[in-house]
Amino acid sequence: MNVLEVRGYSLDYATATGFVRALDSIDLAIARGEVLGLVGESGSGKTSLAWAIMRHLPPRAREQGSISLAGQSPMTATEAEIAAIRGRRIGMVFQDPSTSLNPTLTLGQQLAEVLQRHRKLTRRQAWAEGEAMMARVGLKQPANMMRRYPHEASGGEKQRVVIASAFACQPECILFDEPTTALDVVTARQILDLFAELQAETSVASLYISHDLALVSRVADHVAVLHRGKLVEQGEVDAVFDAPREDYTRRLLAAVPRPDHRLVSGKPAAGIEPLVEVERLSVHYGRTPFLSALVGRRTAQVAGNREVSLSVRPGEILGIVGESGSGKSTLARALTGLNRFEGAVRFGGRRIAGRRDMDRAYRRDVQIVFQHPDSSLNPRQRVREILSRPLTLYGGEARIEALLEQVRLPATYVERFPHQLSGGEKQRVAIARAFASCPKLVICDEITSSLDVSVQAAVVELLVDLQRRNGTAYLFITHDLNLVRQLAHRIAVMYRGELVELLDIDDLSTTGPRHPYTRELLDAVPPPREYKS
Amino acid sequence: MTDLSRRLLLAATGGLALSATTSFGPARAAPKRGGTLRISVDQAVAKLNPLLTRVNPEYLVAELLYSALTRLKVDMTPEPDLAESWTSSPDLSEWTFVLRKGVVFHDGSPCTAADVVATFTAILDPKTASPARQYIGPVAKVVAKDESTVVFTLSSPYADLPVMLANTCAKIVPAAIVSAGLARLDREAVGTGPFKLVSFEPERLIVVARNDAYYDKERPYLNRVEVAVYPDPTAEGSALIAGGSDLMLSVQPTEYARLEKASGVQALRVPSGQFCNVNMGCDQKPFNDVRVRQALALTVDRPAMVDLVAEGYGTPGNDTPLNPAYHFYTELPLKKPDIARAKALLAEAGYAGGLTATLIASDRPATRTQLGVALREMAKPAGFTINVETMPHATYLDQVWKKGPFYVGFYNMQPTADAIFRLLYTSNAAWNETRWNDAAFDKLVGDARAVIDEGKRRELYAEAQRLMNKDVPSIIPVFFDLLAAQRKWVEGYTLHPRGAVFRIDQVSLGDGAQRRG
Amino acid sequence: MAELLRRLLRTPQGLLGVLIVGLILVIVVCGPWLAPYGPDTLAPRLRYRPPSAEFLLGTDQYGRDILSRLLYGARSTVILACLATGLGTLAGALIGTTSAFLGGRADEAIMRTIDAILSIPSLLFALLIVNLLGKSSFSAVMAIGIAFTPGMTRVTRSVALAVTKQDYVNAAIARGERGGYIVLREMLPNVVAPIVVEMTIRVAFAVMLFATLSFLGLGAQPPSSEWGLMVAEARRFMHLSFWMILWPSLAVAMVAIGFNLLGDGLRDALNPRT
Amino acid sequence: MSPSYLVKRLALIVYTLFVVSLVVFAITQVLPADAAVMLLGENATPDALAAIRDKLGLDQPVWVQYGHWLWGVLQGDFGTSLRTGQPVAPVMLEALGRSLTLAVLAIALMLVLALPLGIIAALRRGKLADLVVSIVSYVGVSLPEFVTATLIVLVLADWLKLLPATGFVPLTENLWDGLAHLALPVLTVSVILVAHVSRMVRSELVDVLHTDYVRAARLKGLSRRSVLFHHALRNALLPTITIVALDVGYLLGGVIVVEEIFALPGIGRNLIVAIQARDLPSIQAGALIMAATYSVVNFLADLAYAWIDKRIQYG
Repeated sequence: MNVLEVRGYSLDYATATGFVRALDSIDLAIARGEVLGLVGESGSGKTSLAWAIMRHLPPRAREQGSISLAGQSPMTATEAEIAAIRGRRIGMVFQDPSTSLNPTLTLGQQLAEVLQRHRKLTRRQAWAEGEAMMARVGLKQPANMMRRYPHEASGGEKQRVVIASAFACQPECILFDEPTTALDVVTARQILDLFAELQAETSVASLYISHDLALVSRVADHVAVLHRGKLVEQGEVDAVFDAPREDYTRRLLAAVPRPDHRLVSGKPAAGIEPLVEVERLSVHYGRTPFLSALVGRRTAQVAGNREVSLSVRPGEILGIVGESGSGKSTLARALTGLNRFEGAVRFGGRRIAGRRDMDRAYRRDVQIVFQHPDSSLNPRQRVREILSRPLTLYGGEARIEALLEQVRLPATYVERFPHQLSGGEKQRVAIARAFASCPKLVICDEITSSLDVSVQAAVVELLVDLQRRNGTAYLFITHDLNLVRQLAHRIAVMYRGELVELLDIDDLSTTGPRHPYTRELLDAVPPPREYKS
Repeated sequence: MTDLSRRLLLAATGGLALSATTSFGPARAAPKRGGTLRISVDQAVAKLNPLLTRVNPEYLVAELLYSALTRLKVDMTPEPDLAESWTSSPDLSEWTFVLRKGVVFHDGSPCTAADVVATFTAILDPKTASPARQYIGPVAKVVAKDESTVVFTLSSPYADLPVMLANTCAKIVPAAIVSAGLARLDREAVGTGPFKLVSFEPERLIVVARNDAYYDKERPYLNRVEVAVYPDPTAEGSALIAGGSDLMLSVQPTEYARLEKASGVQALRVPSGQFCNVNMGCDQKPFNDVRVRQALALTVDRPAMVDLVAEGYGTPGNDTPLNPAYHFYTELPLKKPDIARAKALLAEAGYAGGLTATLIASDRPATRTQLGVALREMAKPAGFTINVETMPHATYLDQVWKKGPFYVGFYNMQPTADAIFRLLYTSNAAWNETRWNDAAFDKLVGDARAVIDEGKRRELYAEAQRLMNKDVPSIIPVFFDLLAAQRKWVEGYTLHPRGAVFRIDQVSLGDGAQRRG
Repeated sequence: MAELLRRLLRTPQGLLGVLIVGLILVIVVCGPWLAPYGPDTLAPRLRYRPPSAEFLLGTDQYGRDILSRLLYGARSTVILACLATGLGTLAGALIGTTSAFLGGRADEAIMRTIDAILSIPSLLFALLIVNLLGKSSFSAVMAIGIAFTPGMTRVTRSVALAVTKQDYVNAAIARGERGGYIVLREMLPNVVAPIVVEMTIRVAFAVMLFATLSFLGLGAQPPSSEWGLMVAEARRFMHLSFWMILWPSLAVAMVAIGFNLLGDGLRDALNPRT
Repeated sequence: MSPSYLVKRLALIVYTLFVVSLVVFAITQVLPADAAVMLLGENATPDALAAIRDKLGLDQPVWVQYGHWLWGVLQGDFGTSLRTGQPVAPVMLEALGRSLTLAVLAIALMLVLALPLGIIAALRRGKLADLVVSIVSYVGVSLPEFVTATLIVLVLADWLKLLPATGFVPLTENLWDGLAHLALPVLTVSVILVAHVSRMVRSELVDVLHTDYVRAARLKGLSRRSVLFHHALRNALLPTITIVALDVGYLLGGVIVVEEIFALPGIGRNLIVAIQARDLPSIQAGALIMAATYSVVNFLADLAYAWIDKRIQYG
């Protein structure tokens, strides 16, 4: 008997230009104790489906088909009835705990209110029950946690609270909307374990929405692949992974980075004089600025860098991994003169002790590409101006069209504004801008993390190609171990601002990591299962 | 005189009709005693020191708290106040005043000749900067002959001295305070007036209470007087209509019609010598040319001005500061607008192509600007291009007043022809605004001072008026009637044409009066 | 741009705002030609006339035609207000953007001082300045402009601060661009949108501030037919003719409402969420 | 709420006052019109002027004068008014008291009216109610105070004769009479405030209703009401606190007009008079007191803010 059943369900949104189809005749069912992984790239309609099931649709939505929860259809229910169903019989876990929790209410209040509402507990009972739940989802000192405000808890803790309130009333079905995407690798792993545990214990029917195939392959029994509002493929995880029928599925699977499947061949000539040497570089985010203190906003205590030393050889790809706040980006910003730092950088024989020393030559040779193309491209500037700046600054003779061609974008894009480009295209423009000055070193700061798997694959492939052609060295910063293992020559692991380990890619497979944190990191993301292509 | 009383009869309000002939104040059934009168005024009472008062509300308070030697009757002739009687030497250069006996200050100390002497010495001292200094005439020295006799010695003969001693700033203060420093009078009041100071909030409310030791056993009738400050005329009017106040000291022409209609309110009106004029610097181009001044004067439609500037509550002016409200007024044919003639005169003066000038008007009172705007339009056809520039009163006083070549003036009525002439138009005038400096005119005014014979004086002043009317040192297009309003239950208040005399001591409250305080 | 206009007209405020402001602009441009009479021709015998076929909105204390005065007055009223706002905005935008770009101590010093000045109520500030410069439309413009500057600086800075956090600014710095370029080309264009909104709304305030200054006798001076001044003058004649104060008040209110609506419309139009 | 923060914050207020005093002093120094002339008016004679100037030290260099003035202020002596000869500080403080009475009453009335209006408008977004509310508030913010005041006087005082048109009676003297006299000014001021704040509340609430956590709350099955009152409102009202605090600035300065019309001798009107009369000590004291009040109120607002929104811990 299926807990959740969606039959021939289609959803359209009314827009100025008529109806736009968001979901097209979806059929899926989840039985008790079963986990259905719903995979799709951004814009595929994952979230729309979630809203539809939660009955949280804008007035301009038009539906066909049926959704039924244990036999009854919430589609016909009144608002009051729906309110009674939500949280009671069908719960939801959201992507980002930092925005899905009310900043001005304690975690306890936000957990207890569900219990009061649905299980008609008194305030005191609810509080006690809440503490129990907190303990259940593995939070240390639940009593104290109940009294904390969201900003006083870590992302992981918050997500645990969200999960707790989702499970609070033992619903029959729970929707998980990318519950780990906003979290660190390690934390994510813990949350997944928690999920699996609770799932097994309560045998709730779960719909697990994610863009990450590898991840879904681990948590779900069944998987459904959503593409442009259509379910292209659905079935047992093994079946889908071993024998994908649709080529969209195949492409998705192919795009998933696999450590064993190296993208770069060979390694930079050893022995030769390194391109960059970072000598005991430290960055302090010590005092919160007077001003921000007055305005009351305390700047988040980001770990700086503590005496980081490393070197990059010409043409080498050095991967830097670590959880957010481990100081990866700080290092990148220091190297590009966006942070003041102590220690020194030796570049092309010159010793650079501070931002002052970063002259035009240095800036020309060291370029950076940022994580979010939307924010790294000025929305008010056309591609032409964006690309022309480095040329005018460093007087490269390259033509803008050539630059575009280099990143495989049509020359016609020169007159476009960033918002007229897709995410991938934007990132390509950013890359083109970085390469305009024919730099010796390009720092890639999480440049793929905001992109869909397939797009990410293409961008990575582009980078590799550029590296092969221009012999550019990369400082490749990412949190995706599998990806970095695919293309880095050496991997630097950062933790709490320190460089804890720097190992050669081969040693990783042979001798294996030495530092416990590195090990933890590796365990957190086992390589995705093989599939026959 | 007769002329004035006729006009007053026309505008008769309250007991004015009688007042002109008999003693000041109406004959009426024995007035009720007691009660509180609330008077509303339109400006703060900044100066409590009676020697330094400058504006009507301050005059009012000073008059409530202090007495002078003489005071003005409604016909501008003097009557006894602290001085019982006075005589002058035949040549009018020495005047002897006999003081009332047994008058005491609010602090109980007796008021004697010494105090009078001290007061006038203070007034004559430039450091005191008392306005009275220029008003009270050519007083050379003041001495006490005995406890109750004071002798004024003048530097030149002066017939009007008793009138001038009624000056608003010539109030008698204790000699002790004069010697100890007048600053004390900024905060407290020690006078011989009909009322004593209770509380003083310059911007809001001044309260005075009956002075039982007042020399006149009859008066005052009221127990208490409150002077409330209302900066906004409309609001002030509303307050009176709503019964928030009993007496509105002065009413804007624009408010008058409304108050006239309001029930329970009695609107008061009396013609006066208060006027608004356009001063022209006769010592510099272009106005040093008499033809230019005459031309401008010929563009003015005076009856229209009375409507535009005074809302009709006034009388056309004829370019002399005297009007029927003055004792020595001489009627001259009223100037009519004659654009053609004006053009011709301008051309003769060498401005055939027209003439541009900036007319400056202080922002207080608004009528100044109103006059400017009206003149601007009237003078246009004759080829005058006049830009009206309004500026804050402070800036005006500092930068334009007595210096500017072309600006709007505004003056209260003065008690005598001599006073107004010597204030504004003679070469030695206190405020020689036009720098007209006409020897003939000076002589006429000078001679008139030393003459006792009524007819002779009238002749001299008539000549002076003709001279001004012809030479036009300043254009005086309109005289204002003084306007005020009171609740019907207020009895015995008379609107004085001088605009600075109030005699609240004669006021009493009739039936139905609002209970206050 | 066309896109923006479409979004603008989609919201009721936007539509209404565009209509009203459009109408006002028409009056500003061709008011004098529409006016049946001269703005200051006296008619001593036609004073305080109620609306009639002859004088559509009646006449004032000088017998001048109120309609004509309004039509002429639109220019001074609106143009002056816009001028003042523009002035304040320009100054504010420059200071704010620069301050945000400089950051650190400099930014702090600037903003502390700006805040300090902000703590003087703008009307009081304007009063002082007008008294300083002498009363005239010009000094009123200056006064309001200056009085607006601190506020605009704050707004601009907060927006600019958000912009400086953007990576395209970082990219520019990493490229080694000069400060001038970064402020003018990278930051300002992105700061503009919110500022335009603030500006439109402030025009409304400017109109009212002008009126208020005139009411206190410090704004435009007679015989100007600036609307605020007309209201201020009419107050004294309120009980002789109600129309005199009614019409210019409505006019002022209309301008203010128009720009307020337009501003809010723009805000919605520029706001991705709606 | 660390003590170091409090110290910083207070230091800031002091700095503010210093800057204000500098600015105001600078302006007043160059105001056209000579304080001495103002003092003596039409009757100034050269020697009298000289005497006064000497007495006031007007002929000393500006910075010396400022020094004197500042030194006096530090000892709590704001000098005496050039106009009335009264000591400035007590007069101004008393006036401030009156203005604050007006302000407090106005704010109270405003809260009673503005919050419901704003909330209704936000909930009925785009519906008739919203339209009505926003029209009302648009008109409210778009009428200059002196117009609103004039109309209110015309209707309530002149035509209906409900309330006294003007004048001021200290509440201590006679509570009811006092309130009656304050009614119209308070009404006038709060018209603008209500308009302003209700719009504020509306837009804030609309924003908050779009946040993830409000959606999350709805999806937890909470009822509309509890989501609104328990989750949305408190967050929406936070910025309103700041706005109200900022409006106190307006209340202190902007009511100049209202005080003028209603003959309410508050600090605003005192300042106007002082400015017109070039009464420098009064101008400086008044501006300073206003700035001080403003800073303090905003300081308190920040504390309140921090108290409600636990995210903010001032370091």
